[in-house]
Amino acid sequence: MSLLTVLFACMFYAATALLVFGLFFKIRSYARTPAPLKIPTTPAPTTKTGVVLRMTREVTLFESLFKSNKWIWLFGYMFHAALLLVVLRHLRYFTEPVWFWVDIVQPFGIYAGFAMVAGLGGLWARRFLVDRVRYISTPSDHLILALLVAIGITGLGMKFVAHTDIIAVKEFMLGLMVFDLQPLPADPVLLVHLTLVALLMTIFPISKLLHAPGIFFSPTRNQTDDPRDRRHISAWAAKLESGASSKSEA
Amino acid sequence: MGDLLGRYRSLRVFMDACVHCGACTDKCHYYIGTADPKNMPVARQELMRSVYRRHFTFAGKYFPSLVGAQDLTEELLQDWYKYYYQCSECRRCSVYCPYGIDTAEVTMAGREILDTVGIGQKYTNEIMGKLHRIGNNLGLPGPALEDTLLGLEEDIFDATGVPVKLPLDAEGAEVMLVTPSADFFSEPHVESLIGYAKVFHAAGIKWTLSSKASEAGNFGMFIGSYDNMRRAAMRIRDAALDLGVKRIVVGECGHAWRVAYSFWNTLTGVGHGGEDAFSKQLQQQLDPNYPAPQHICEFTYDLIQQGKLKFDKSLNDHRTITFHDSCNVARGSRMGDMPGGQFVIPREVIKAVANNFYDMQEGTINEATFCCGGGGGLLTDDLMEIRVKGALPRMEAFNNVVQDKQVNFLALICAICKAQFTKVVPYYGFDMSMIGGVHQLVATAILLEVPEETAQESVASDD
Amino acid sequence: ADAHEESSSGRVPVPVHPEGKGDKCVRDTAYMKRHHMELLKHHRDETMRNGIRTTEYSLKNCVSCHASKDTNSVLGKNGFCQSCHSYAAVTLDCFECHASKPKATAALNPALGQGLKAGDGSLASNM
Amino acid sequence: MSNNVDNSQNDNEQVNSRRQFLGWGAAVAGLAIAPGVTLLDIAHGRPADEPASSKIRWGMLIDSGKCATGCDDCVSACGKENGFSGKLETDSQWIRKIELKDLRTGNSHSLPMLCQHCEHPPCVDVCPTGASFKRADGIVLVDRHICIGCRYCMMACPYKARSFVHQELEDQNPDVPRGKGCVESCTLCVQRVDRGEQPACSDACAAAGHNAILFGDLNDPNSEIAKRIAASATTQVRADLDLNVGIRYQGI
Amino acid sequence: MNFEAFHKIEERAFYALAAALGLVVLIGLGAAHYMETHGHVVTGMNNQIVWGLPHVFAVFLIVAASGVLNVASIGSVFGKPIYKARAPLSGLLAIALLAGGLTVLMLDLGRPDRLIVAMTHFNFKSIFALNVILYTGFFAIVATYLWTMMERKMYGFSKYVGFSAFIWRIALTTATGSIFGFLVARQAYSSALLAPMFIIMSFSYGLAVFIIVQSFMYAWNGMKLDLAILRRMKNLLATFVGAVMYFTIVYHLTNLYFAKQWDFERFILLEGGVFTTLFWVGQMLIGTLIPLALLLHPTLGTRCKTVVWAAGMIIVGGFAQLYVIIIGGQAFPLNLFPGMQQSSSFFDGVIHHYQPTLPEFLLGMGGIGIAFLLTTIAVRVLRFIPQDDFHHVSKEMLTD
Ligand code: HEC
Ligand code: HEC
Ligand code: HEC
Ligand code: HEM
Ligand code: HEM
Ligand code: SF4
Ligand code: SF4
Ligand code: SF4
Ligand code: SF4
Ligand code: SF4
Ligand code: SF4
Repeated sequence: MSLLTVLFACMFYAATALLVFGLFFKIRSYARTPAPLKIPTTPAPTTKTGVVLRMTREVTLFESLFKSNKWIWLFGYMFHAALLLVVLRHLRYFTEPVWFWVDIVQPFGIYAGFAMVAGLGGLWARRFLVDRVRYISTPSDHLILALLVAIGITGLGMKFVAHTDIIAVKEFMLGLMVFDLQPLPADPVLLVHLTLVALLMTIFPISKLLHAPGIFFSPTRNQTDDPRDRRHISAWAAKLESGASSKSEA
Repeated sequence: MGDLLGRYRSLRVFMDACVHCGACTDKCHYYIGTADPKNMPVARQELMRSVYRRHFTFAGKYFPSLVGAQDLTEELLQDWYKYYYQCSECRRCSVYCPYGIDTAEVTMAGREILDTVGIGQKYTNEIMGKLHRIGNNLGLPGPALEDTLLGLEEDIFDATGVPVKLPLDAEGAEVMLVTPSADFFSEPHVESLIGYAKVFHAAGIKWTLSSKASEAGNFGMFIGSYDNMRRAAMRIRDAALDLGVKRIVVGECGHAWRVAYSFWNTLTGVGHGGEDAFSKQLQQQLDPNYPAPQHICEFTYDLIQQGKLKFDKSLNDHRTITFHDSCNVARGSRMGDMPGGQFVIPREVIKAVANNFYDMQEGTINEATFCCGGGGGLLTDDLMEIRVKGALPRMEAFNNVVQDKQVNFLALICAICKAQFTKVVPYYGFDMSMIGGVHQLVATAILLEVPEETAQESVASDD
Repeated sequence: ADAHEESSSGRVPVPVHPEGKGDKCVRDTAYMKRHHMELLKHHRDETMRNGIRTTEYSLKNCVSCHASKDTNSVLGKNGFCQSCHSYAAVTLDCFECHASKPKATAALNPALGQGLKAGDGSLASNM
Repeated sequence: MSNNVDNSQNDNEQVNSRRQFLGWGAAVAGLAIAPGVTLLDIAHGRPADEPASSKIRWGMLIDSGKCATGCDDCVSACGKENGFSGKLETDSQWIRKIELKDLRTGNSHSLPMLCQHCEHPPCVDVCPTGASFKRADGIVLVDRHICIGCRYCMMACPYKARSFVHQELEDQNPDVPRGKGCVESCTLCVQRVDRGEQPACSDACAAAGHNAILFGDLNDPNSEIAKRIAASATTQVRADLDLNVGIRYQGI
Repeated sequence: MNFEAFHKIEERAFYALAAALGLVVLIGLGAAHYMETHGHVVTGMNNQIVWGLPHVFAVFLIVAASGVLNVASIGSVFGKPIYKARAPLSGLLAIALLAGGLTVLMLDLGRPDRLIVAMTHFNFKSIFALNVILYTGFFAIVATYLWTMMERKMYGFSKYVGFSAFIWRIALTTATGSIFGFLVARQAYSSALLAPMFIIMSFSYGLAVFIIVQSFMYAWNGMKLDLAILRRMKNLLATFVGAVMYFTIVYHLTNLYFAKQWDFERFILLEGGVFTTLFWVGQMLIGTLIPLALLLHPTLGTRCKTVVWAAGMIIVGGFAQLYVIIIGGQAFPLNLFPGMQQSSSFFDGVIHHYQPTLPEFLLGMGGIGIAFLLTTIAVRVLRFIPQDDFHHVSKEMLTD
């Protein structure tokens, strides 16, 4: 067992732990924090099904963003859709036998790699070219984009320029999953790719990438518009009433 | 701040979720009007987010410059004060944010924090004081109110020959009307009040105003203080219980309607579907056949639908009308029973009473409406400059229909809009008389049965 | 002959395939693992376009060594090519056209020098 | 027989070292072919690593006068060599036997029709991907690795020489890979020609004693085919199209 | 500009329509999948008739795509305001129809999985490869064109982009026509007339499609099309139909008198069975004469319904015409040995037969489904006027 393998194995265990626990705590805090008032951005659906639909549209189509700005939508959507395909394509490293639908996704995933980098390119370009967006960009915004671009480029590099032994990569990954380390090929591009991925996993729960879980908890999007028909009250607000007389002193 | 984060999920999520995508940047009327980058919604949030980052996130604690985190310095506080009072909490940015991040929520939280550290805004606080002491924002005491109403009854009788009544504190009435106090004496607000009265009269519904709840507006919302908001709303509950009314109708006011529609049930149980004793006490009294509270436009619209009101549309023919969706109605509440009813119902009411109606350009109406520029507690002369600039986008769209369609009347359903526009339109070269309420139009066109003894008097138009 | 199978403790699923004939591949195993497709594609174009008919990197040659003793094919569940390709979910449509079984005639191994003698015209691939 | 191949070697060196590896194998292979070549006196087997040469232009001369009625040996030989039967209506037919009857004289005769290996092949001109191409030695082929199956070449070929594979195939001849979704046509038995043999059809015709198909290098003035073309009147089918075909006919 | 021109489609009807079209598309994809897994044996196509029904659909959609842009061209290039207001819809339809057509074409390939090959390997001599480039360019140009029309600050450029779209489109239809026109081998094709004929066909089909879509949109929104507009459009349509007829006649006459393609002409015009019927009844009667009569009729011709019916018939006639051109052209056997009777196991010397099968038809319908699904969605989604440049917009509006 080479040092490298052990090193990367540790790195992945650590990154996974950070990702999982970080997200867990963040999501728990979102879920536990009460939303005392009804604040859906109207017009909003009046039923739960409606809300699910609205959220689905937001998550799958980026509806609000589309209304807002066609260019950001175009690039943002391109990036996210491609990212999804790429990630699905990557599932082949973690499943044996490979799920049949992951198999079907494979050919599209390759195009998606390019689309992802192109989308990121567009998003990044606007951070330089559009004054308004340049003004609000922080270094971390650039770094996250750089990180994703670098992951994409090293990935594509492995696919098209410097092949790695993906059979061995898969064995390594499967090995990690059952705590049985398998040797990892020592290709520089692969190592960079993996390191950056671990970095991405690490910063996920402490960065703006929290928008992914966050969107599901956004009260302006996930509430039903039915305040007149249903009383909505949070625990801490209900306490104000308990014991209080039905009439105020005013 | 930690306290607020713990109490408001909205704040917690909004602090984390923004990706600086920039979608909201050009959506705020104050940014469009002032071109001050700190008026971009995301920049406004960033004032708070930077502090949040510094204190509550790992990256902010250890790599502040990387994520733009900073300590809450005196200077920053000044900025907070400046920019949290350059947001009218209109939620336009929230419509466009992919995560629905609502800068208004952040603004409220910001103001609440400012309040706790003792940098409150004079205007809002004075008004809240008046409300708590007297019962309305204008500080109009009960007897004065009664006088005003009597005066109005006379005016109506003189003009129409119809004895339309404006009852105050009438116990056992079916409907309690809660309306912004400006309706009692400011122009053109009063005209709408007359409109409500005529509608009640024509429909033959017993109604009343309340001296205790003579104010629909709730400035508690502007500083985002749950307690203040609740205290203000409690007066309505008390009045309703006192007068034993079955229905509560809210007059033309944007943020009042948002509070009433979205929060009253939560805050004080004015509504339906409450399970607890506190809300049941009131809700058993309210008539379940009607939504509680109900907007005056919904109320009038229902009557129109039932054919209970008669109009002569041609009486409004000297007007060419356009309608401004008030931001709080458009994006913070609803009318009717389907999403988007708040856009349809006022327009249907206008179309029922007038012939010439044109909408402003798409993208500036409905949920994309531009704020009047004076909402959110900015309606003070101290902030005149920002109010004028903030009205720019709305005025541009208005100007377009004025040019294209010869529009000469801007119909509103919000006391703040009315007050703001009457002040601001002159800066844009329009006449104050172009501003008015939807129920002012109703008042003009409604046909009342003139009792025989006064039949000889002519029906005059109201402006 | 195969590194990864040795290191496997059995808990990690790995592709299992028959060993090739002879003791060496046309290049060393590690190289083949990563680059066989390049060799094949390059050779494919050379043969197709230019009529270069060296046997070394020809698909026929691969098949002749790598076909399984049981099925006489490189395809199939544990077939040499397919075992890896389905493991890694990489498409392998070559054998829609190319025979997946070595030719039945005479000696199978071109290393023995008879690979060039062919063309008796028999449809011998199915056996 | 040790040859430890270094990863860094380029392909050329590879080929060389490979030959060392094969050692005597390659040499024997060359020898094994030699007799056939001399026997048939057509062409010389080209070394396996040498590309097809543009000095050569392969072609055929088909003597309709010698082509026997009722015989279709060439057709079945082609099917056998290349692995198809032509039973279904949609099956490939790289070569077919056409019976002709002169409408004026009533004379009838027959001839095999196959890809004419045009010098200016319309099929190559129209092919969008460049899958149809003409090899240096004049053989027109479809590179089925990049053929997308659009069938435009079939529309363009004046001789209906091409077939589309309509169905999945099994048990192909290892020497002649073919598969569903691509267009194909007579390859002039390129796999045989490259080995120095002659096409299966002409072989079969000779074997049956008809000798109606003469295969050879049109560019080589000493070849029999060139001599015969020079000596006697030959035709190109649809000469009006000026395609300068590689398959010539006699006695139409 | 008048924003009411961009009309909204009603919510529920939209979802119903989108679902229905989506189903058509899905069925089409299913059919393509079936064709691919089983191979083309399951179609009516064979080694004689190599292009079948899918190509009739695809060529129709592609030709109509180019023609439908005419409306925009007349608006932008020739500056006619009533056409200008329709330019965005026309551009949208152009993109949608082309996408539908290309999808059909692509899914009918023997190896659709090699799409990437088709986009990376070009044989520049091939008119087909040229078409691939022209199609891609068409998408790009029309998309830009739409953008310049929808986004105010770009509006100034729309005339120039419109002009290049116009040029591009002529090139595109010329090239589409040339796909057939350059086939020297076949009697039916090999004619320089085909390129201009395709252009004029595209005008006629495109306008017919446009009129139908437009009238559906109006009906949907409960609006009435202005009679003057209708009259202008139907006159134009009648002109185009007349021109197609003219070209058809000239094409057959040249075949008869100059090219001496007697046998082929006898086949199509007299003895070709289904092709003869399709030519006379489908193309000439339904696709040309009746619509002409309807359109030019002094009273009937001014009714919206009549015009829509006429447009519908022109489309039916168009399909018939393409069927005759594409499949009829292949059905007539190649004549390798003039003056001789030919026979073989490969159907030399006999009329080739073709029996279209369901999957082919479904695939074709799927293409139409794609075209209209895209249109429906886009019409709905793009009702949002771009927000970004409100500032600018309103200023410009003031100066309007
Ligand atoms: C002389 C016989 C021979 C020929 C010819 C041959 N191989 Fe091999 N190949 C072997 C042997 C032996 C091994 C190593 C043992 C094993 O893993 O099966 C091997 C290994 C491989 C491997 C690595 C397998 C693994 O388990 O990692 C690949 C891939 C491969 N060969 C592909 C090819 C290709 C492609 C060709 C044709 C160009 C080819 N081989 C031709 C004998 C041959
Ligand atoms: C549709 C049919 C088809 C498919 C699929 C196909 N080939 Fe081929 N291949 C051919 C034909 C035809 C030849 C030419 C044979 C000849 O000229 O002798 C060929 C030749 C080759 C050759 C050179 C001859 C030899 O035997 O080495 C190689 C290498 C080759 N193909 C590799 C591949 C690979 C790798 C794939 C899969 C990615 C593949 N082919 C898929 C039809 C196909
Ligand atoms: C060691 C496992 C292994 C074996 C055995 C193997 N392959 Fe592969 N093959 C791969 C992997 C992994 C890839 C993909 C490499 C990549 O994309 O980076 C691949 C890719 C290919 C490709 C390119 C496919 C494409 O779509 O790009 C061809 C062709 C190919 N293999 C042919 C073969 C043939 C033929 C055999 C059998 C003789 C074979 N392979 C045996 C692992 C293997
Ligand atoms: C439910 C899942 C997700 C949704 C709905 C979502 C949505 C969005 C939206 C609407 C934007 C703003 C538009 C834009 O700039 O592109 C955005 C930005 C971004 N998203 Fe996501 N996202 C999701 C998951 C992810 C994940 C998993 C990642 C990271 C691996 C990610 C990375 C990013 C990045 C880096 C940006 C900022 C782009 C920039 O800086 O310009 N997103 N996301
Ligand atoms: C532990 C997780 C990961 C592993 C083991 C891994 C491994 C690999 C490997 C081996 C390749 C080369 C594929 C080939 O040669 O065919 C690759 C490609 C790629 N990777 Fe990853 N990767 C991981 C995570 C990610 C993540 C999270 C992203 C995106 C944010 C990503 C983006 C890409 C891209 C864009 C490509 C190129 C396109 C492709 O082949 O799909 N990878 N990755
Ligand atoms: S809520 Fe309104 S005023 Fe405040 S930032 Fe958003 S758009 Fe501007
Ligand atoms: S739109 Fe939302 S996510 Fe984007 S910058 Fe504005 S607040 Fe942040
Ligand atoms: S084998 Fe010879 S004789 Fe027989 S059909 Fe063919 S060409 Fe004619
Ligand atoms: S005969 Fe047909 S297939 Fe053969 S080269 Fe000529 S055009 Fe191409
Ligand atoms: S079918 Fe294949 S060879 Fe023929 S034109 Fe199309 S791509 Fe070229
Ligand atoms: S040369 Fe070969 S492929 Fe061509 S017809 Fe003759 S036997 Fe068939």
